[in-house]
Amino acid sequence: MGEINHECTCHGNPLVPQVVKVIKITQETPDVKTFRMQTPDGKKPFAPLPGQLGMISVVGVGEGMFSITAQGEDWIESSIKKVGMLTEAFHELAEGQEIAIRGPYGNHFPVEALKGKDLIFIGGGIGLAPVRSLIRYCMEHREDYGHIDIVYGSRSPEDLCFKEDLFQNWPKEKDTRVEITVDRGNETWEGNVGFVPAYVEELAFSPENKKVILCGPPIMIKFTSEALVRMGFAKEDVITTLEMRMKCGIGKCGRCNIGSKYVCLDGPVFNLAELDELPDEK
Amino acid sequence: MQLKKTDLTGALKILAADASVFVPGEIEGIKRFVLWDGESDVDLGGANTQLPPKDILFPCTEKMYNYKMGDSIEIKEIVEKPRQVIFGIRPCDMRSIDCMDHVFLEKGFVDSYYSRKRENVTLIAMGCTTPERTCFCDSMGLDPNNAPNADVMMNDGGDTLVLEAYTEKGKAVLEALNGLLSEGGQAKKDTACTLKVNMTPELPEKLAGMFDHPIWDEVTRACIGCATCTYVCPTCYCFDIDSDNHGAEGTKFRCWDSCMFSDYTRMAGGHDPRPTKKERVRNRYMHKLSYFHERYGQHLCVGCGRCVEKCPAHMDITMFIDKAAEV
Amino acid sequence: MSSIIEELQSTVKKLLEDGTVGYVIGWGATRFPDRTTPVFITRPEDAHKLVWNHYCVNGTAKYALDDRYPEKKIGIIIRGCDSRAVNRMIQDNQLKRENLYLIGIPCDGKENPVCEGCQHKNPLVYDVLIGTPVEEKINPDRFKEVAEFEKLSQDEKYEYWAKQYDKCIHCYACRNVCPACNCKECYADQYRVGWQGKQNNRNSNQVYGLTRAFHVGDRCIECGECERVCPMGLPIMRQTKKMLKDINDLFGDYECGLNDSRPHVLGEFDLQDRDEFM
Amino acid sequence: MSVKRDENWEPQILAFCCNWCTYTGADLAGLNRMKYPENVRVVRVPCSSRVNPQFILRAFQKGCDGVLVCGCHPGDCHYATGNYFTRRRFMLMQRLLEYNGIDPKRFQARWISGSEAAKFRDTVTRVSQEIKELGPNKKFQEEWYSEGGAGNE
Amino acid sequence: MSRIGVFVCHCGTNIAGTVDVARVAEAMKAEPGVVFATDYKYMCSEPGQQMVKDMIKEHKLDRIVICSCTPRMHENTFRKMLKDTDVNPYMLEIANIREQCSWVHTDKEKATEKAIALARMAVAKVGRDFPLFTSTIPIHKKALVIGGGIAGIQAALDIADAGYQVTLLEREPSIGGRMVMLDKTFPTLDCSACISTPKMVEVSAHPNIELRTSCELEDVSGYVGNFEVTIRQKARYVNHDICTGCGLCETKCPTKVISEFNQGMSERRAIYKSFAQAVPAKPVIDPDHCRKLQEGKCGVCQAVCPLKAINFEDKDTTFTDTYGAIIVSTGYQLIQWQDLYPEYGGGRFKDVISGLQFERLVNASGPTEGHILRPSDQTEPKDVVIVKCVGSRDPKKGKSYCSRACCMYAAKHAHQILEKIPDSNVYVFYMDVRTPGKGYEEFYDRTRKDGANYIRGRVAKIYKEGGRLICRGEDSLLGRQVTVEADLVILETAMVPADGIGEVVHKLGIAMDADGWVQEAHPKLRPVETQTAGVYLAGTCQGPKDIPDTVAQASAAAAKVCGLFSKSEMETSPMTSKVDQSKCCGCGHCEVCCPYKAITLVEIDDREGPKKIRRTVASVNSGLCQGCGCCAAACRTGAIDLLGFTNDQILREVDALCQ
Repeated sequence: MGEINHECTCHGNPLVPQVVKVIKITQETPDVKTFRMQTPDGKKPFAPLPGQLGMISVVGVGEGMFSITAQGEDWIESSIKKVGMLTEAFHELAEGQEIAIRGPYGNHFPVEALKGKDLIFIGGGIGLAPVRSLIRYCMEHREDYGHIDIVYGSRSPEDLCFKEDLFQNWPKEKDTRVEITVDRGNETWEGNVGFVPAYVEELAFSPENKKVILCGPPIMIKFTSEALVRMGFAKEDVITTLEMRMKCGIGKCGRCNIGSKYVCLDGPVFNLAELDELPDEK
Repeated sequence: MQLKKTDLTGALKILAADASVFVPGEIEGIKRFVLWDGESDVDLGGANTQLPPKDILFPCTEKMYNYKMGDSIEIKEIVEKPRQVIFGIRPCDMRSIDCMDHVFLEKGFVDSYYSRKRENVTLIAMGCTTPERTCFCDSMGLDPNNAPNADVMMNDGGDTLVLEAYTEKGKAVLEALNGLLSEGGQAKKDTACTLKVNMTPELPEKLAGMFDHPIWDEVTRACIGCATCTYVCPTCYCFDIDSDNHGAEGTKFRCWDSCMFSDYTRMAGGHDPRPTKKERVRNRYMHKLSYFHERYGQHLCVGCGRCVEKCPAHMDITMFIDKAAEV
Repeated sequence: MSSIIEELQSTVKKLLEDGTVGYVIGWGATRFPDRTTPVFITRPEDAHKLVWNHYCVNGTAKYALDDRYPEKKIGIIIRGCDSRAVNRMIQDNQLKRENLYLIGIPCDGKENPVCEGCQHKNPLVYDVLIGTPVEEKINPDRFKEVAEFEKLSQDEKYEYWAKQYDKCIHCYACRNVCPACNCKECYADQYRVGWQGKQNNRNSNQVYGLTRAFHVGDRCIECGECERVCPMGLPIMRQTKKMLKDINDLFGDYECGLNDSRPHVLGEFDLQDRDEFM
Repeated sequence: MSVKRDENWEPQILAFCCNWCTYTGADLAGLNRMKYPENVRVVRVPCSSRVNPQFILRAFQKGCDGVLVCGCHPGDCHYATGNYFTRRRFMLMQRLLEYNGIDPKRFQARWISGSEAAKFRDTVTRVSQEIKELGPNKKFQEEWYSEGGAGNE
Repeated sequence: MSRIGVFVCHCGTNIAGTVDVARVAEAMKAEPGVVFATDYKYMCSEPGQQMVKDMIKEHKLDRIVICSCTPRMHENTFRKMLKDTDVNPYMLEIANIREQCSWVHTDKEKATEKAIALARMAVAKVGRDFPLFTSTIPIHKKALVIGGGIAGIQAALDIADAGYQVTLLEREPSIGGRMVMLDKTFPTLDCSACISTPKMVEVSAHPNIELRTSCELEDVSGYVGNFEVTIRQKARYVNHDICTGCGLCETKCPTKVISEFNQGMSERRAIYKSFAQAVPAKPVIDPDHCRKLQEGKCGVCQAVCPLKAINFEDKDTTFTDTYGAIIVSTGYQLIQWQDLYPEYGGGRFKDVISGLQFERLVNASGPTEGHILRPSDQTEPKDVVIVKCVGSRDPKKGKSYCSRACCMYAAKHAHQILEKIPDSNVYVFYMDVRTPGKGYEEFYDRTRKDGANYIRGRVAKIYKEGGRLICRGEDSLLGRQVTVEADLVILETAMVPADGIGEVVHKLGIAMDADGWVQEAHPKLRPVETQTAGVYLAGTCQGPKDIPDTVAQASAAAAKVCGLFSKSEMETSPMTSKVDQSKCCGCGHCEVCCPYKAITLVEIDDREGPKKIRRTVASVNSGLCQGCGCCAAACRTGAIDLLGFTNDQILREVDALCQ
């Protein structure tokens, strides 16, 4: 995938984080919040490429690897779903509080190789977070890429992340289509109801000159990639990101290996063909 | 150059003047590298140390940084650059340092904690004269008589130790010891392991294709899931990062971890890519014999035999190698 | 001895042939004649791989916990201590007797110092017995070592243990091999709850050692596996034996893993217990 | 931690008190304006049987010089039988600690009822005195504490 | 990180006089998670509470620490206060800096330091609080009374009169218990049957009472307000729906059986009513003695029954019902003295009888129609020895306790003998005479004046000589041996819990004391409650007592039940134990130490890798759990934890203390 960018932004020691301030917290869904971070002196902590990761810590509680979902001139953002003790601590943060971050880690989406292609982004649940960084990148470099389809699904309308992007920002972009589905609707939901893999097949994309960026829960990735292969997509053209337990983030601590690859260093972005090469231990 | 064995204490005193010197010794019945206290015996012969010297460069618990919580967070990196000498380290353990160097100093990031210690350590290696029945380093491609990455290579020359400097650091050591050294010296360098293992050059690649082979069902079952093999292994380098809070202050530290532990790869949501000991033992053997080779071009097993000796279930990686070579 | 091996092998072969068991846990040979390793015999034709000699030291029973929900019965070759381990795990609701086929084999003591004080050389429970029972003897010195140690001063005791725990490498072999350590997730692995940090130092090793002693002490079957497997040679049994000694002193004769269903001593009480806290 | 070594050294004593008897007794001591040393700090628990022996270890680990577990008298437990379990657990724990070098005076258990304010005062006063005589506890203490805190340059 | 607010109370000068409250508040500001800290004169006052509410809004606080008086004083006040805010009432901790700090210390510096430490502990604990919610459980307004003696009858009537449904359970064919066997009651000498049988009839006629005789408790599950009770109806072989109780069958039955009601001193038939006034007044067949049921022959009763009510095919049946409360009134029985006292003949002498046998003997409806005739030869005894404390106050052979009623009924027996046999001599061997009760001492005095000879001492031996019973004992007042020749000896034997109480106790999950009596929740303050909420005690199942005490306790228990039933639902404390089933290994160590039977082992569906499995784990019935936490300390793995006092919280308190 993309070139590995091992520029260390943390005063020489890649394992020591820098302090950042939470400047904005957005409640995306009942259990997902987006945290906008900035250094205490108002700068961007580092400039990640789409798909790269940051090891973010609530100091004193613990640290976790999260995808950087967006960045601006002087900030970066990460979206965190409440699943355990650490993420609960994140959700208790208030704007203005300080946390720490180190990174960026991992490879990134192959922004160069995608140039000139039509792109299909498929996300499920919080899985839209890593893809969002690439969507934003493509929107910023809109001329470099062809038609964009964004297919996104969640359990229910309330669980849709990044509602502003989904319903306002992205649909307005040139040559962009946003397709949303939910597993279960509610009284006010007028959109599609159904699981993502089925919806993707329903949308009947032709594989020609297309690249798919797929991210979501493992089960959704499994069935969607099978659907895509049935639809004629080459495995090389379906790109996804992996999740493993990570501690160091720099390919040393040994935890996130799949075969000889370290997900934190050689991943998290792989295409399906590359994944097929790896031992089945994901 | 040669050093009379009777001058050994004198030599160590010179080395200890500005560095912590670790020598093979015994604490509470366990032979291991101990901080030389200025007089105690140095046990260069006999069996190798029961514990490898890896904790000198990669401590089993290593503080990384201190922090203060509160309205504004303070983070203070802990920087230690201790001058250390490891004296009498054998070729197998020297090779393990080579492996560690690959891991911590290559492929993108440099691990600052390791590199600071590594830069400031002097490695005075000792050719092995007394392999144990569980030693098989020569089957793993090592020469028990020589450690190419040593700063100084020592070999037994009867009443003397025959020294040869391999690096600038090593030359400096010999210079410092100059007064005790004399020219010449002939060492016997014909040590060979009695345990011969069928470690064929093709095995790493062969194993890569054996991921789903039924052999794993058989060789992994006796494992009790403890970390003995990984903690006595000179090359196992996995670690965990955790914090220790005391009120509004705390320390982030890293400590050895083991891929044999059942919670090693378990994720917050409960998913575990290596849920049973079959996957875990397979990963360890594969890492030692195949994955590492694929990534860094050498085996992660140095044939020291410690895991064979210490495994509570008497599992034996050499039996596995032989078995795998046959299938 | 050789006839016992033949009997053992033929019994196992038959059990596998007639489908009574799915596999049998026993001992097999290694590279070294003075060392055996647990083996899992699944095919009748592999029954000859079983060995029975002075070096069959490993406990076999705990492996049954790797397979708590077997489709067929698990065959386990058990000595006296293994049978107590089976009882222990059944009493702790970890195993079901109906899932086990126990091949008992009287044991004359193995290459393990703990065997010298063994009071139950013959399996206490089995489905089939290989060979003939050996003579049991009461060990009058069951707590002798503990009693001797108790005589030391508090500082001497502390020093002794501190030196021992300085050696501990946190490998958890003692826990993983112990039939009384059968929690789903050990407290020591729950770093997030904060019982214990993951750092390896004297203090956390001491705390682990004491906690383990307290967790298993009242259920210890005295198989000595913890001490055998310790790569650093810690006298781990000396802690649990202390617990057992006090239990015997305070609450009457007590031995675990026997064929009774008495709850463990901390799971019951007696109104007449001695009261030192008045 | 240099404080610990000087003559005005005050021990750190932790008392786990059951809500229904000893905690009430301690409150009564207050109501009666009885005086006892400041170095005793109470952790309220519903029943003495709530006290996990590991809490005791933790207290020593973190630098406590003495630990007290107090509950209702046998037979008076608010929860009928809790303190019978307490009794067994801590008789064994106390011995195990002694076996590992901790003076039994440093870990004690006592039954103190809701009306025994004086007994509460006397007990904590005596324990405090005994521990003062024993001096600071270094055994089982974690490194951080004995080193003297974080951030040492 | 959490957002904690710390409020330090001056309590006028109660706290502020000794503790530098401003310094405590200031120190708390440095604690992790604390975003606001202040001190105030009276936190519990209206303006104090209002300030907390304001600060919660202003600083978006999610957890509150109040440093004030003991939590036993105002924990509920502040919890209530939080109900109107966004903060969960259980996200509150109170640092006790008054009773356990300012009031017990004088040195202001040290007291302040301690207050800071206590506050820090509370901050550490509150940081690990999480929202808890009280739940309400519906109350099923129907009570079950187990045991149809006078206690059960009284309790059932009281509850039924209050308008609630009651099921009265009795294992014998008739209710009435022991009281209906007595002749007269002390000290008024009312006819016992005359005052108890109307109540029995009232029970059977009461629209709110469902009377269930020949029934036993089979199983109990659930908790206060919602006990699921299974009851076993033993086969009676007589269809009580049809039977009118005409009694023809009884007269025709050829099989004679020793009468339990008359204490073995007369006979009944195999189909029988226990006694004349039995309720229900319908017979049952004793299957152990019925020839038809035993040998397949006979069947006379079936033949003679005009209504065809006899059914030899009758089987035990069970039925289940839901009850909101349970009263245990299983009563007592007399100790089996025969095995314990061989020196009294061990039962070999017919004329050594128990007090209860005497009651039947002296009763007009008894075997002798009220004539005191000795059982061996049906002659009137002239010399009668009454031995008290047989089995009571005798820890070596019997029970260590006093059976409480014997002194009085011994006096009553002496009185009755002297009254009915004018020229008789009565000797009462006693240890002490205890007469605490209204009119009791007077009654005892009267008996002595009647001529009863009271001898202080135990009888050491009773033996037979020439048709008479020789009682050898000691007169401890005179310090000499005494020998009394008697025609009849009455042993006033100890009360012991009724047979089968152990099973009932076990099924209900309540406790027994060392003597087997049911354990009350508190001997002084909660004498009719058990430690299981919703289970109450009445009468002698809790310990020996006389009739007035029994009836009083029965009414007290009934009042408790009515109090409970006056609400349609009740709040339960959320501070109960909780099992993390993902960690639980199902070893059951928690189960054995739970005093409330609130923990059961259940099987759950789980996965082990790809395999679907059934796994055993512990499960807490939060309706039964009272929150003692014994289980949490017994759990090695920490899978079971006590909400409000979690392992995590206590560890953090300990950590905070030591900073």
